[in-house]
Amino acid sequence: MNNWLSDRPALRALLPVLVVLAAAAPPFLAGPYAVSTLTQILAFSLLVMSIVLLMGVAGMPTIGQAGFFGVGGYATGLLASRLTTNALLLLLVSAVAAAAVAAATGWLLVRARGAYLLMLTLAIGEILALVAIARVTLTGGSDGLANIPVLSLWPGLELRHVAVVYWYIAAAVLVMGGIVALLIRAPFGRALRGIRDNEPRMRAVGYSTSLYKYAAFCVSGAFAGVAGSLWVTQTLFVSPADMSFHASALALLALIVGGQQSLWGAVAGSALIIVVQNMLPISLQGLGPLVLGAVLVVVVYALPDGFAGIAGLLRRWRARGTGSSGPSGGVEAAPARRMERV
Amino acid sequence: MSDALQIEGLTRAYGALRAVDEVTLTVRAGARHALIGPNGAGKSTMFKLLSGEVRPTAGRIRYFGTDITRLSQPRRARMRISQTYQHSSVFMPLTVLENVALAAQRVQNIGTVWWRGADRYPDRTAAALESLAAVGLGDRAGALASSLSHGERRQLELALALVCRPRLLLLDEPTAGMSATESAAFVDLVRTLPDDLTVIVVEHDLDVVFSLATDISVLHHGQLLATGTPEQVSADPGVQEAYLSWTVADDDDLEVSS
Amino acid sequence: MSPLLDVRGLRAGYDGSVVLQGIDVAIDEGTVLAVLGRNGVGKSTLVMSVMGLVRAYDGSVRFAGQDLTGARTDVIANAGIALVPQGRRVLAPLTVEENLRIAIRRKRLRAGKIRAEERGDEAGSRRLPEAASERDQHSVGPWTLERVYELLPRLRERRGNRGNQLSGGEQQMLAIGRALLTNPRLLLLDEPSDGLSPMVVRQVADVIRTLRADGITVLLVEQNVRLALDLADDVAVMVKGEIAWRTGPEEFRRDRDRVRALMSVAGAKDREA
Amino acid sequence: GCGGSTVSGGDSGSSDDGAPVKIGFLVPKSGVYASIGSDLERGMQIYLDKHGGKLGGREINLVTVDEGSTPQVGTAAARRLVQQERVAAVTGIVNSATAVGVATVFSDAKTPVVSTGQVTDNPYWWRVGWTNPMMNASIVDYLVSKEKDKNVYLIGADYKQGRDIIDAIGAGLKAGGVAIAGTTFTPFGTTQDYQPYLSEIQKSKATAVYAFYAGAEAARFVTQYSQFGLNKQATLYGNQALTEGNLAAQGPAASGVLTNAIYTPRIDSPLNKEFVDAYVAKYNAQPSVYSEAQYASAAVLDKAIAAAGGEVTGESLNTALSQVGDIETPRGTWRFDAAQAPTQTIYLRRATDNGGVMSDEVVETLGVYTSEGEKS
Amino acid sequence: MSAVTQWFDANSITVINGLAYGLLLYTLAVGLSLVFGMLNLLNLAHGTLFLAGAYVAAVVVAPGGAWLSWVLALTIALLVGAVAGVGLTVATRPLARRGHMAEALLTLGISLAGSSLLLWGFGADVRSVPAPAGLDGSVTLFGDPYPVYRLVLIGFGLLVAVLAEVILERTMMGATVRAIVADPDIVRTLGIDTRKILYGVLAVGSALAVVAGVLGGPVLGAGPGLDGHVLLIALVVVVIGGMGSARGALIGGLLIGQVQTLGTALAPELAPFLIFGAMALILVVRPHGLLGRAEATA
Ligand SMILES: Nc1ncnc2c1ncn2[C@@H]1O[C@H](COP(=O)(O)OP(=O)(O)OP(=O)(O)O)[C@@H](O)[C@H]1O
Ligand SMILES: Nc1ncnc2c1ncn2[C@@H]1O[C@H](COP(=O)(O)OP(=O)(O)OP(=O)(O)O)[C@@H](O)[C@H]1O
Ligand SMILES: [Mg+2]
Ligand SMILES: [Mg+2]
Repeated sequence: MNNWLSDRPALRALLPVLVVLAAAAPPFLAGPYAVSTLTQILAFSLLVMSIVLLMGVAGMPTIGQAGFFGVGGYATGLLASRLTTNALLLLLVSAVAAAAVAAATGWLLVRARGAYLLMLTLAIGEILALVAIARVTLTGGSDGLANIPVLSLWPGLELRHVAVVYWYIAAAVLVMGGIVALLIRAPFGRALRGIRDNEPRMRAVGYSTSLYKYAAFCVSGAFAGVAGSLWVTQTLFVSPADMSFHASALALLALIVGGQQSLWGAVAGSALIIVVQNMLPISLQGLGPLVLGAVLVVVVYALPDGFAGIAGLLRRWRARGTGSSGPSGGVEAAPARRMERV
Repeated sequence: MSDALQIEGLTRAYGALRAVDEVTLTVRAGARHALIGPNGAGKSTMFKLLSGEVRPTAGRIRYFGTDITRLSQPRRARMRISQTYQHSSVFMPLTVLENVALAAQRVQNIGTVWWRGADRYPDRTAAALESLAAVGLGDRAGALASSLSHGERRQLELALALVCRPRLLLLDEPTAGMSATESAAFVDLVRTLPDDLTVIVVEHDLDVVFSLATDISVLHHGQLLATGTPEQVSADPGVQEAYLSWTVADDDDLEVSS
Repeated sequence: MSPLLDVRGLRAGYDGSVVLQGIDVAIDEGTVLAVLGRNGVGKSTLVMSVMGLVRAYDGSVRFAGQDLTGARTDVIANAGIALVPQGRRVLAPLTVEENLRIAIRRKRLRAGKIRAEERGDEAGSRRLPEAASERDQHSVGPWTLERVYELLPRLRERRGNRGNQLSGGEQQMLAIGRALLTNPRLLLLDEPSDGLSPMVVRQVADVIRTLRADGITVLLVEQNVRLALDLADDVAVMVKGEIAWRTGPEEFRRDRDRVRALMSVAGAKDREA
Repeated sequence: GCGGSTVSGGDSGSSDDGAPVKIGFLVPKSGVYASIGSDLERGMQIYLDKHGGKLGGREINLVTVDEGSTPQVGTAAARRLVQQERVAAVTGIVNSATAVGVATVFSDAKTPVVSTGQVTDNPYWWRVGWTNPMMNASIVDYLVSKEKDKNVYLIGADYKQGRDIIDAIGAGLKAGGVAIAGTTFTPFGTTQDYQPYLSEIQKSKATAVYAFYAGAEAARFVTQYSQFGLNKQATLYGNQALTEGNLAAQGPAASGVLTNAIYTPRIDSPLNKEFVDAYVAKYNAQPSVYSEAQYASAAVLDKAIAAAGGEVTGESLNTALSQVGDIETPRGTWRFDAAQAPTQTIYLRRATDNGGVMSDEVVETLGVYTSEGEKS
Repeated sequence: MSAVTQWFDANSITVINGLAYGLLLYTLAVGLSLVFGMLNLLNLAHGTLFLAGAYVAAVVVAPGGAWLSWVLALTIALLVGAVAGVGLTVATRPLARRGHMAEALLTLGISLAGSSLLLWGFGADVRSVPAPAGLDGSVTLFGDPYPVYRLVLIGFGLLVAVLAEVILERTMMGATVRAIVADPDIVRTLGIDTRKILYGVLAVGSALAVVAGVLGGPVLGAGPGLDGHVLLIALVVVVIGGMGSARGALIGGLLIGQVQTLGTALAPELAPFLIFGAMALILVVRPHGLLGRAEATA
């Protein structure tokens, strides 16, 4: 993908403009339900992107990310009725709150790896959800926090209309996604990748890998918190179910379906998960999980690298079609197949 | 000049086995110090103790006068102790260049930068390429580490260590698996390293040992059997007995290289 | 007599890339063939594709009159081929003893015994009754756990250690012992002297000589040219995925220019071009 | 419809004269509440069958959507009903967290909801089932007046509803002078083994236990209660959720469990007989409290749509709902009170083993209670 | 001293019950652990297999719990489990080179689909399973009634534990399987047909899950949602003990059994946090579980 972009500098300069235009268009083209579903997808995809950072890049699998999502959601919900309805301020507060909780729990897991790490994050997520259930007076307990006031961008501009909510969330996700992308490409992201691939070697080279992992966990927690805040901006409701294992698992699914290391994949994966979850129950009464399961099975077999791998598949298919062998032939052309670790 | 390493009573036990047993040793700064001994003598363990990968059971290590016994491995690496592994340990899914660049960016202190693309640091790439060229992997920069042959991985291993600009370089059987030509190139490479760099090398290839070493130490059952100049050590009867008493049918001295 | 191993026109590589560009190599039963060559020319690839671990695109592998082209690795192993892989690849979570025991297979050993008797090979059959009566009833065959321990006593000392708790050399010994315990007819050794101290190298050299005396065939990939020439009946030099020169050790020693051309600086230049 | 643009707006659902009225039916079809969901669907179906698929004389376009087992699914479905389907009213909704979460979605869109969900203080939410205060007050009154000498242990699932109910009952009993042997909450949805709690009850020497559980938890609790021999020590009380839909699974273990309920198939009235007969004929099962409640929802909507007449919008329906007056359903005749919930009769039932087949038999009538729990 | 006996008097039943519950968890988790640790396969369909077993029991076991129907249920469970295991092997084999995540995703998909098929086939109502005839009563233990069937669970759990110990630790079976996980290619070079063994392990692991479902029937019943819950607890047990270690699963099962019962009895207000708290605590101190080995994940 990068190749054809770098071949066309004009296109490359135009790309951000095109992306922004494309992102702004839906409310003009589609009905409110489609737009609000899209809004939901975008907010959710930021949660998935936070997992891309942690799992795809740093190799730290997590199934507790919804916990931080929930922390952000509750922070926004609780403060909206007590402090301010300024969406941006709440966004910031949510990010800080989630990062703080991640910082308070992250030290638990810098030593663990693989499935053990997965289970530790599960424990953290579940405990956060249980806290939300137990603090009934503050959080509304298991019924969740309802009647959250409508947020506003600035005095007078309420985030009430479906389209306005969409534009706000789309813009926020675009900015946040951009930051995540930068982070992945920057030396910091490369270092995380190195840790994923060979942590002992990174230590030998002089990286304090625990600190890096800890930082990755906190940063990713902050992004999850932002995602939670955006989510609540739309739903005006947050409940412990938003933080549960189930929610984390869905996010993880979206990640894998999308292709673990791609931010576009994260959006595509989120779209699939949200659409299956929201739409299928209607046409296929009660068989939603069955369809979701079947989709997963198909994706696993048909798309080894998730949606993000489609580009690669296409390229290879086209290359075969035109009869050209890979660049320069020989061993360099050998495609990589990484062994993923749970 | 001061000594690069002062090791006192260094011990590492695995259960009843003392892999390294009360070794007391001094390594001069700028030395090319070979560490030899039979299999399982504790050479690699010794390296792990020096690099901080393994904690000693007892003893102390001073590095240019500073006590580093309690310091973590990354801390020591940042004090410019570099190492290669006996069993190549590289970043398999990454390209050869990216492998080395990862180390380069740490040395250049840009490892924590998150707002600017890594490819926008020309120094990062330049340092990596330079190091790759030095070990003879310049033409493989774009290949994935996982597609390198065994010997090529050994070279990459060395490039990873060199790009860290070490002051103390620990090489664990660097030429194992390298062909005679690459071995010879390796010897040349070590010769061109700056004089103030201290190198400790574990080797079973005695040709390499004797063509490089200014000092030799012999480990046996975890204990230091002898240490001194190559002449002194090869004359030591205990060493002869434990290690050197070997020649394959000394029919020829076939030199493939140079 | 037809050769024990007969490789014809073998093309193989990884994920579509071609490393071996059509290799022809034959080894007669009971001989040692040394394969030499610079790093990355494809020696390991050759050995691995004989063992069925690297896919062959083209060509055929015949062993003892049997067509093993494209066969599963375990089938190839049971036909009587064993491998000491480069980089040892000991089974890290298993103890030394488990690493060795896992190689012992009753069924094949019985087959090995029959084979040894057919050949009228004294060395092979001689050891059978004794071993069979031993306390270790698994070890029916010329190579028994006991014998491996005798040969490589270091392994006995460390028998309870897990594979990843061994020193490099100890791992190499383990890889060799493990391959021997399958009692192969053809042994593929990929740089067996790698990481071994000179004394152990000598022991391994002795083992290879014994094997040869036992009528076992050996394909030896080595960087230690001295060692290789000392043991080999035949030498093959590989360059860029092809066998460039097949000769005897004497001839190899004599023709230094050619050796230099194929295995050193010239080769390197060639690669850079 | 799907097309069009969000920006150019659109309003809540409306149907002109004669055109079918769109009603959203939000019921769990997957997950742990699926069994209650199917009870709701059956109740609805029986009513529609009886009225030729019409409500208020109008064709009904019933849009059934899966509520799922979590509020996320539920809220998304709710939004779909409002934004995409533009329904005139909604019925169903089982999960209390979902009910709380979706309430504002509907009230913002001015779409009335007729549901068993316990949402209060919302002008668009009409409760047709029970209310916690009425259930609590009736059982408390019974215990205080008839079983004053008992030493009651309170146990319930640890979630909002569970805590509200157990706390209210505890307070009521205390006020009535009944001894409380202890109070415990068990983790909601994850407790498989109640032995540690049962052991505490044993130790407390309680002579009666009030338990609040529903669904699978109720099935397990009641079964284990008797496995550990507690049924010989203390009478088990609960509200209808404890046995409703679970008797088959609980089997003989449930014998003697006393529950209060707003409905039982044993109620003697022509309408109930007709309802039960139709239900048994169609589904070969006895209707549950949930089936009856959904039947009642349909009856309420029927009357309201008829009253709204002409163009049916959410707002016109809501106004009509506030004026529907007496509603006749299998449980009896009742009407909405000021809190938009029924005032109605509560029954006490005992689970009885009729040679292997379990059923809840009415023991007595506890009286008529308002939605706020006042006996009238 | 008397404080101790008093304490024991008060909690002995709870301790015994923790043992029964713990051994049920062990029976459930040991298969997951073996598959997980040995094949590096995160089998997220394990809970679904358990639930399938519970439904087998609910359908097959006759009211009153006639012995013949119990035997039949167990036999069917074994068969179902073995077939499912083979099926899972077939399904996951093409993914072996793609690593754990793909396999986990696949088994998750299978479990989602499987659960909704079970819901569709058996309905949403909770089902119960009668204990075997004669074992459905209670005995008096320490002065209080205790269900006999739970004592049977203790016996069965111990039996499985002993079998696992003998087969895995005393024979080369366990070593071979571990070896296959570490480096299947090398094991094949030793002449071992790794496919057969992979099939075997998954078949046995899955059969254990289904059998555990049958055995757990009289305690937990069968109903939607049980599968997910059970999977979560099994994962906790496995991780606490260390993946791939049968002994670890035993310790993990016993520990969680006590945490769930004794812990709940002693600190009821902390009950929801106990399991995950215990797991987090153990993993912080021992990042590879109590008996786990570092390589299992590395
Ligand atoms: N983690 C461990 N646990 C137990 N024993 C160990 C461990 N690591 C190493 N050993 C043992 O310590 C001894 C020394 O090992 P070491 O790797 O230092 O030897 P070495 O001198 O490098 O040998 P070689 O030349 O064969 O590489 C060996 O006998 C080895 O078996
Ligand atoms: N797994 C792999 N994937 C892709 N390419 C590979 C792989 N392994 C080896 N190669 C490539 O194949 C070529 C031959 O490798 P091979 O390992 O056979 O060389 P070799 O002769 O054994 O070298 P050495 O002496 O270093 O062991 C090399 O160029 C290497 O880069
Ligand atoms: Mg070593
Ligand atoms: Mg090789």
